[in-house]
Amino acid sequence: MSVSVQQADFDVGAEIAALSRGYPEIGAVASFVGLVRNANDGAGISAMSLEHYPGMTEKALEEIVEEARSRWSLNTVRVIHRFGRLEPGDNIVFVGVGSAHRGEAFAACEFIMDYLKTRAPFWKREETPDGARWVDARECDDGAAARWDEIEIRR
Amino acid sequence: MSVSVQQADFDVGAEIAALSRGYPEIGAVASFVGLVRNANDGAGISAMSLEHYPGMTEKALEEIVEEARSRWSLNTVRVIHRFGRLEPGDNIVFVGVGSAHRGEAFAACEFIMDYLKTRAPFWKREETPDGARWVDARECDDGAAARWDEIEIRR
Amino acid sequence: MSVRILYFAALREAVGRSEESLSLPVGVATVGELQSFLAMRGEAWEALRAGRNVRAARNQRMVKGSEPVVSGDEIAFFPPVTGG
Amino acid sequence: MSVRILYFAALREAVGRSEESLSLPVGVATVGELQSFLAMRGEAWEALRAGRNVRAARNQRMVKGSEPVVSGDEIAFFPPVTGG
Repeated sequence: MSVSVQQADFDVGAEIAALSRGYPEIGAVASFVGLVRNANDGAGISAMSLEHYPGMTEKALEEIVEEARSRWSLNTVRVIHRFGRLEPGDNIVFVGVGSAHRGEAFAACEFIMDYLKTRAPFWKREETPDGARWVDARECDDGAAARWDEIEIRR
Repeated sequence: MSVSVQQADFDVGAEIAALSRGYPEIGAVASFVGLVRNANDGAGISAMSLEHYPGMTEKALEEIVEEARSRWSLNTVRVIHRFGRLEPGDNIVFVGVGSAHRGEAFAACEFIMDYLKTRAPFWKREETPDGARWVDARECDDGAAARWDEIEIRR
Repeated sequence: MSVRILYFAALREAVGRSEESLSLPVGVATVGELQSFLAMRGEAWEALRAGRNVRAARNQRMVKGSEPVVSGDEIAFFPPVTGG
Repeated sequence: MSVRILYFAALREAVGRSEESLSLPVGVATVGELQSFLAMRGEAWEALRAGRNVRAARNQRMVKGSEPVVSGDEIAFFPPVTGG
């Protein structure tokens, strides 16, 4: 079960430990945790809600993981993305990758985050002092995902 | 205390949680765990010993962290490296970086690992079925560190 | 047979519904043509007009406007995604 | 005053000691010259010869052979590092 879409929080330490348990050939686990920030675009954020597209979300994440596995030699991959109401400091997303060597683990972990940011159907709605607002997509996220189309695979 | 050199194991989940606790402006925590593999260069590894240069080790790691902080906008950085006798599956090294945005967290985390691999005075001695042997440095590690001299800073 | 249409996030709020079923109108053979058809329903639907920043999925996979649409499909329209 | 010299890992095993104190010999003004001086001590010390893969630190910072050495320094010789 490499992909989970859930309302509940996750245990980062347990997830990272699980990525290498039973795989003594793994020498590298790269991981990423995305958190709710208390400010965005100059406004204070008291909370946010994450809407998603049930069904498509899981498929999109699984396709991104498959794409990463086709590009790099990976032993284990785990993606968890939360939805619902979250407050500053709360975990939003976890991506972890286990591989023999660090170059592949780092590249695959960042690749999955970059693709997730542009391809996984989640939408953030922030609560600010001026009311709630939908977060606009950032152009730099498109750029971050697009660079993998050209980049030489790092090993 | 951003750098530790120690014989004891570390708690990955607690370290990652500590990287964002009290910093509600952090939206991204990238981290890396290096583990003892059960094989290297075609030989089975039953255990390894990590020798280091007490005093210089801490200084070298602190300089690498400072260099990362000068290149990217980082809130928190944590580096832990173990020494002594370790077995396959054991943790060797932890690097964690907290930043507002993921691009800087990923870049700084990988930079610190690449520099650590060529500049921090640790030496691995592996126990194999044919006896103990010192691990040879990998040329690709020099290459991994050198690419940061030229690479455009990713944000 | 008809198509099921889903709307998400700001687009869902703009059009005032999260889903509907629709018999494919004559002349609508692609996702882009379906979007243009919906955009002509009135003021609330202008968010779907060409040039607006709208993404689409057919049967839960992101597609371009040129993607064919047939009866039985699940078509979704939504803004650029902002998760992660 | 003298210099303190440390040896690590395979180099420590090759020369059979982990540290020593040495009065700086006449004509030794750099880390590289110190290394060459030590390399001439005999067979066990050949691992320090020019061309061997030896790294050096002066007062706990990695340096090149051209780095000056003065009395009171802590000089270390070791193989390329393999931690991480």
